[in-house]
Amino acid sequence: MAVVFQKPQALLDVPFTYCPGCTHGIIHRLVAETIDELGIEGHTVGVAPVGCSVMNYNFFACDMVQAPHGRAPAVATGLKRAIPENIVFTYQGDGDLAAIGTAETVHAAVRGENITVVFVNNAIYGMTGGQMAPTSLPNQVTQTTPYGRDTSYSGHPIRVCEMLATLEGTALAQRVSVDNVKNVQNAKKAIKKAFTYQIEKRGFSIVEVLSTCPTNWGLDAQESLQWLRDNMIPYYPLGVYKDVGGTTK
Amino acid sequence: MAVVFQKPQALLDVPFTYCPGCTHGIIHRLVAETIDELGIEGHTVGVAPVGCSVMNYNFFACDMVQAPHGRAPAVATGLKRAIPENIVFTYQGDGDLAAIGTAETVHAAVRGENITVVFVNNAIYGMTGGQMAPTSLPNQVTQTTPYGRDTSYSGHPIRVCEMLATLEGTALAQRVSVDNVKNVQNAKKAIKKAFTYQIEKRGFSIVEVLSTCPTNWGLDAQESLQWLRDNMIPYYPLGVYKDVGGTTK
Amino acid sequence: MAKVLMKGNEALAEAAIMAGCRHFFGYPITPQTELAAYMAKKMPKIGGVYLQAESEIAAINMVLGASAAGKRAMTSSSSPGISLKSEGISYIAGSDLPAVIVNVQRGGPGLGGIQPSQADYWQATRATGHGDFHLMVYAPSTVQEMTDLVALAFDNADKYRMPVMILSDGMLGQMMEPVELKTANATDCPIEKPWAACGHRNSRPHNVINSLYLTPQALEELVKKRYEKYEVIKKEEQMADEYLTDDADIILVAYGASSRICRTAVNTARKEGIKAGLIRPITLWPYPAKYIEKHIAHAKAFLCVEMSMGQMVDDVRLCVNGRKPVAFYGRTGGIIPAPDEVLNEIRKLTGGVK
Amino acid sequence: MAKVLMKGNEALAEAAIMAGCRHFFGYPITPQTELAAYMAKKMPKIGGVYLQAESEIAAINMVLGASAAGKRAMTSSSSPGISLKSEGISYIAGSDLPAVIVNVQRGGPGLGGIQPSQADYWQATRATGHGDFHLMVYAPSTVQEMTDLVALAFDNADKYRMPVMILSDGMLGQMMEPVELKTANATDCPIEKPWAACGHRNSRPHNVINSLYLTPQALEELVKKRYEKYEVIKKEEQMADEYLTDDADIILVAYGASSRICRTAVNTARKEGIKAGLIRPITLWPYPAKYIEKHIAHAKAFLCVEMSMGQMVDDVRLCVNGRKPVAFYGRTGGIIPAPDEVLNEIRKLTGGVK
Amino acid sequence: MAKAIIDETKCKGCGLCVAACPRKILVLSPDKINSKGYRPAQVVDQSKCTGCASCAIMCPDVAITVER
Amino acid sequence: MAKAIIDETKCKGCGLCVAACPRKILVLSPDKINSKGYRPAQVVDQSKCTGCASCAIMCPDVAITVER
Amino acid sequence: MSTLNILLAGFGGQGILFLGKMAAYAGLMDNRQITWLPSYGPEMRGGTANCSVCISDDLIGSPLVINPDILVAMNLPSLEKFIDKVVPGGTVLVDCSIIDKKVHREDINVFYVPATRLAADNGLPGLANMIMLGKMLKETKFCTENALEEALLKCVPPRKADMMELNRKALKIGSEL
Amino acid sequence: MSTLNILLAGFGGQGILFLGKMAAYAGLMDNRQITWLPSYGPEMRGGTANCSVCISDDLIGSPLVINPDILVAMNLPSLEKFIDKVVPGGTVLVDCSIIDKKVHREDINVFYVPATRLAADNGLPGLANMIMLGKMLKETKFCTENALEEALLKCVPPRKADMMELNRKALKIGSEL
Ligand SMILES: Cc1ncc(C[n+]2csc(CCOP(=O)(O)OP(=O)(O)O)c2C)c(N)n1
Ligand SMILES: Cc1ncc(C[n+]2csc(CCOP(=O)(O)OP(=O)(O)O)c2C)c(N)n1
Ligand code: SF4
Ligand code: SF4
Ligand code: SF4
Ligand code: SF4
Ligand code: SF4
Ligand code: SF4
Ligand SMILES: [Mg+2]
Ligand SMILES: [Mg+2]
Repeated sequence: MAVVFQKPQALLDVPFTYCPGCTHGIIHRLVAETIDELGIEGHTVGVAPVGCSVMNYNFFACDMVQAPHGRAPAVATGLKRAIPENIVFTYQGDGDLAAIGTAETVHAAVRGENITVVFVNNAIYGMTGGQMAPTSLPNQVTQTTPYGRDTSYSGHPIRVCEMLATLEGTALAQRVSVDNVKNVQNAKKAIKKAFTYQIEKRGFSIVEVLSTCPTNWGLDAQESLQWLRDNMIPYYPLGVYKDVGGTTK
Repeated sequence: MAVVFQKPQALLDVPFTYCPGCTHGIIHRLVAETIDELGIEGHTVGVAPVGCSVMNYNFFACDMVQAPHGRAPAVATGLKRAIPENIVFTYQGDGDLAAIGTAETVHAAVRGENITVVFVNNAIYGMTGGQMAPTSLPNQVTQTTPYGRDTSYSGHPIRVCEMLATLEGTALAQRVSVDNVKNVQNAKKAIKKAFTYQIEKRGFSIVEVLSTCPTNWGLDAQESLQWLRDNMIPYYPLGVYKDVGGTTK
Repeated sequence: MAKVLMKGNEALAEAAIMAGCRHFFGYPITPQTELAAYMAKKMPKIGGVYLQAESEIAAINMVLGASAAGKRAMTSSSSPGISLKSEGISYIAGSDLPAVIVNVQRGGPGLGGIQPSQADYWQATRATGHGDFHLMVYAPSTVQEMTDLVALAFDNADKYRMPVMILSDGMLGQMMEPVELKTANATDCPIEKPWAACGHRNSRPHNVINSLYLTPQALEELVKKRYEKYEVIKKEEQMADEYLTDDADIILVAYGASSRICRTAVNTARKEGIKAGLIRPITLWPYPAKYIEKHIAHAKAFLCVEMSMGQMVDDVRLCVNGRKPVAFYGRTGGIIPAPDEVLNEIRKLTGGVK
Repeated sequence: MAKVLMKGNEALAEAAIMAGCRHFFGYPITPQTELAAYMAKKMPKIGGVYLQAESEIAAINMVLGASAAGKRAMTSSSSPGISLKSEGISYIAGSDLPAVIVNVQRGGPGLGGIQPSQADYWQATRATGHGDFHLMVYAPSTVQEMTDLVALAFDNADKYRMPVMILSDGMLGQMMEPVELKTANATDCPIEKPWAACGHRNSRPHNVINSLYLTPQALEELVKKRYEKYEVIKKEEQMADEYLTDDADIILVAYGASSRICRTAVNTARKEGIKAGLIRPITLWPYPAKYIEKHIAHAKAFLCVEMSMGQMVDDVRLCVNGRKPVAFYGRTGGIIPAPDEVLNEIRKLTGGVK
Repeated sequence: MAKAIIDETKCKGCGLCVAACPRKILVLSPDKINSKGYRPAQVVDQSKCTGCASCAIMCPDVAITVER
Repeated sequence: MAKAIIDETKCKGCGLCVAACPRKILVLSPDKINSKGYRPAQVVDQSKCTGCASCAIMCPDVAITVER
Repeated sequence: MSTLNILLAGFGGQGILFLGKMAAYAGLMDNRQITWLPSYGPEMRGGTANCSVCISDDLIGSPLVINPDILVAMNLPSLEKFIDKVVPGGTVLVDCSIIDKKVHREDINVFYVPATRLAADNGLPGLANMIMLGKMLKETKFCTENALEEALLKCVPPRKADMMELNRKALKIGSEL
Repeated sequence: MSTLNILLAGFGGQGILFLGKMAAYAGLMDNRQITWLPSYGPEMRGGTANCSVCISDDLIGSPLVINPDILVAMNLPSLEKFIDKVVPGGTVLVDCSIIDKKVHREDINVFYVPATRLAADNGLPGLANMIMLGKMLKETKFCTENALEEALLKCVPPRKADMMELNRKALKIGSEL
């Protein structure tokens, strides 16, 4: 009998600190599998955000740098410009990337910075206990939108891939989900493509992964996947928004 | 004989401090004419940026607030939320709005903040003596791109209207120019529309005005207009990128 | 009003609303989140503005805008977020705008930790941004004070046209204590603000809110005028609480969370026959120098206790100016010192006996 | 090498390159623009990185990244830009990363002015961000020192693994003086950095650069270790220049631009028969206390002169600790004091005669 | 024959594997509580396992190894 | 008859009005230098002015008033 | 000092913070000084929750209880973490339906309360905490009975009047053990 | 103190900063201490430019010249702004082809140099500044002649060798006035 599925090498043998059923864990694994398959662990440097995944520097086996909230793309830029032959990725939540880090994200894309961004959109600030994120859905109840997000007051959720697709420096902007086996496999492909584009020096690549936050959504793990399907995917359509190497949605 | 053209009331009788031929002055006048025509000076509050137009608080007759570099949209948000019946506009350069102020700009649009942004794109940091702006053109020589902007190194210029047009909260995103009489008149119409949309509470409106910087471009006033036509307009096509009230390019 | 149990963060929020604050701009950060959440719940019901900004920088600049419009405006954050606000705070000071800024301190530097700390004292009292300016800084030590001082903060911000900080910490923000909420202010703009950029309504010259002065002479003149105001504040606004200081040989100096621990330690020391006392600064700027001055003659030594590596101790030393020894005891990183540790320091200073 | 005339900003840039700096991340601001422009011109020619960031915040975080990768990295700005960098600087300190940060100070607060100032002293020495930490701070007073100190800054940043600031000002940045550029460092990474996050190349465990420690005990331990290092630095790295202090009755204390003015004033005072001298701190942190200590016995008074409303004077007072009077004279807003003004203060302190 | 091996010390009892298994052979332990306080997932009928790895693909805690 | 009136104290001699005038009746003063050190624009033949205001529309310093 | 230091610890979801709030309010109703301090931040995500309550006749210094007079432990990690910190002579209440270990200290009073099972058996799901509180009242008399009833009125919102009865029932079960 | 304080002022574009740089380099070539400080920032956009040069045998304190020993004024606003600051006994050089006002102070030496016109007349456009410098050398002997020549070698890049001759010519015109 052969092992057909096991923990990737690029994940250290350290248990995740995420809540039960939180899909951050799946996404971590996909990144690690990609690193394994591309054989790049030794020259990969990851950048951890501020958010629930802040301590992913304890999980990934490659070298890691923890960045200030929202500034991961700038830190990654420093790392990449310093040693261009390294593979540099950031792993960021929606608060980190799409709120406080908006300028850093947009300008990494503007510069066509040759880095890979794994963007985990769970429509909420997970780590701080469930406040509205710029990606929180219309009418979504959060700690800071106790009566539901009122779009006429707090605005409509931001669609990051669509926005970044307008920039020339963006090589890949794709949105995926991890709500079922097939989508997880697609997500993996997208992440791998993003890393490959970096190896090929094509510029800035971002994969937006729709993810769950059972704890702050107040749902169990399975219900959370359903909520993601029912609410997030309609607002955030999956697909390729920009791909310098292929077809774009 | 009747006066068919004169200084608008909403401009104080204070000489501009701009360089000879700098089109900041034209744009000031257009904003002031709009204020006059809409009769809103008494309840308009303008926000001055950091940039060559920083001292426009000395020029506009309405109440004015000088904002930190890039933060004019946030300051305007505070002003508008405080007194929603006031008309609030920002006047910002390309360094101010599209570099350091990227997050504030994007999120004012995301929120559909009911303010008007007059965005003066002169493809350079004027005030600080001519450094590369995010909008500087490919191969443009500036103080910090002495060998010309190398897009493979510093990225491609950012097209702000195109980017903001992807956001639901944007009511109007239009690019105009002031390089000739007709374009100045079009610019005026766009600015007036942007203010009108605010009065009609339609959300975030931005008018990007292509402008000159004779001093830092190293050209005279007339040559600068030509340079704008020859270089900027091809990269930054004039037009309406989003208009909730009408046709979009 | 009967006392209710409230978390410090929530009590502060409610008190701010009662003080007429109708404009709150925030960005989530532990351990101040309940403050924003409370505002998010309450403001819509009373026609106030709660807006979650895209960042701390945006939040402080929204405060700048709302304050420029003449409204009582507030923001809150914790240590890293305050660093990000520092440019904006310097602008608010340089534009002579009132504003209330809450720092629910946590351990630093960098991302640090989220447990209570007092390591932002220097930042609060000397350099919340660049240039010559000061904030008024209030340091509550109970949930009740979280409410009382916020009202004072708004009043003084308006009175002196300057930013005022409430320097709290994770312990005070998270704990519940009984609290009595004082009576409310009727309006969100209790005093006339003829300088406000609220639209001139064609009835006065335009108002300008600004901090740019390209002529050094003009800038200096303005800064000096501001420092004259600061002198008035130094004279009028010093606040401190004294506990058993009258006959004290050894005087502890501590504010906020650490002052509570010191009070317990002082009590125990007294039981051991050591004449210990406590000065608890309530204003950190202006520093309550006159309270310290009173006791320099009779005190044998001062002991400054902080949840930091030693910051306020500079101010104690500057007051005492070599006339008596000044010792320091601190914990950092989010650790609240235990009364026994402080007691030990007291014993050390007194040779173990009275 | 022959002396050449160079602007302070440009000389500093060239010296940084000679010190092995190949990674510069900046954002334009007056009066430091020439520094970035020089880098923009030179770096591409020598295979170095000049990158104009989208903001000061991005720039400091790019520095964090490049430094994390093991490279000598630098950024420069002026006062408001330094405020924006303060969160990042606190992270760099909290992550034990080397970095060199240049502040070409201008008048504040807020947008302030663009003329020279020394009003960011407190920010530089006590609170460039939140939490318990320090930068090393060097204060050049000539264009030559702009170059010499930047080399030292890089060396000490690497040696102590901490951020180092060059606290300059608009006058030093803009002026030209003859300068001799010292010999160059061969490499951009002169010392081994086994901690760097440069890719483990499958030959060592992964490196982590981080400032988060959720357990307060762990955070405290780390901070305390850092403060032990600071104690070493305080012992080893104090630098100051003395001028006619040996027999001085009145000792001026001034750094950077204002020290030059003081030197002239001291000369004039000596001609009038007043025994004046000057201590010019070169390190502002660690503060050169031992240089002051030496003279407390014989000096009759100290006079601290700053281009601010009085910031370094706190440190002078803390050193002197009441043993002698300490006076202050300052100009702010971008004004460089004239030697005569300082002379007047000297005269006042000495009663006008020797 | 295939095998899904669940590392009970890592499992957080979220049930995503249970839902994902096309053969419906996984359950959360009705009685056991692991050291973290969770009811770990268990294979009730190993023989039915196809080794499709659906369970493992959905497991957020990388607690499952699959052999085939 | 129309009239373009140039406020010489405000004019910075940029020449944009000169280029904009369809009747080509504007020039920069060949001799005069105003207090700011600029050669102000002048109308050389007022009678030809149509009052089209092109000059004023292009003037960045709002130095021109047009009557018609 | 007559300060009573109480430490309540368990998993998230067991109502630990509410238990603390009840104890605190009870102290307040007795007109005493009280403080309540939760553990906070991501550590809660690890699954543990704990909370310090101080009740005193004097102003309370640190609200953080390091050496409790009373420890209520509702899961094993909590018991193991805090048992050695209990002051000699202190009281420990262990939910023995969840924790099957015994306490080996001799200098403290330990009560094993099968609160979770009792709650389940009595149709009071989620009210193990109140059973513990009832027992705590009985064994420590940390407040008056009346105060506890008043605390209940403060802590349970009026619109959840049905909960009130269930809570009372749970408290009673605990106080009669 | 043997410090010579020079202030050079005019419109932007008149080569004021270059003039200062030449003076400074000349001082350096004489092995003296020198400083050069320009006015900077947006004020330059207003059209004025000025620059302080100090030449001394001792370390130089403030490089900012407030009371010049030598003032070179190349436009009216500059002359008006600085004329009262010149030290008694100081020297003022006025470009009288641009400034048609006379100086009314009696305690200083004023030289009216039609530099701009001379430059135009001699086919040396833009070199009025060097004519002023030549005159300054003649009247103040602020440096040796040799130093000025060496300064020229430092300030004019080799690839602009043709400029060198023109500069020399302008200096000569000035120094012979
Ligand atoms: C400057 C700064 N602001 C705020 C915070 C507090 N903070 C920590 S995580 C976080 C947001 C996390 O949300 P997101 O990025 O969506 O990640 P998630 O936890 O949802 O994965 C915030 C605001 C901080 N640490 N630093
Ligand atoms: C925080 C901060 N960073 C930098 C500056 C310096 N600065 C002043 S204006 C400016 C850029 C101006 O360029 P732009 O916005 O394009 O306006 P323009 O002058 O071209 O009209 C900069 C970087 C500053 N004042 N504050
Ligand atoms: S709080 Fe939400 S995002 Fe964070 S670990 Fe828990 S479930 Fe995941
Ligand atoms: S520097 Fe450029 S943008 Fe600024 S006023 Fe002059 S021409 Fe206009
Ligand atoms: S490998 Fe497939 S069949 Fe086997 S347990 Fe997992 S999901 Fe079920
Ligand atoms: S998916 Fe993983 S963590 Fe969740 S129950 Fe199954 S094995 Fe356990
Ligand atoms: S109004 Fe028209 S015709 Fe008359 S001067 Fe102006 S541009 Fe020429
Ligand atoms: S456009 Fe205006 S400023 Fe320019 S030359 Fe004509 S009148 Fe003068
Ligand atoms: Mg999130
Ligand atoms: Mg610009």
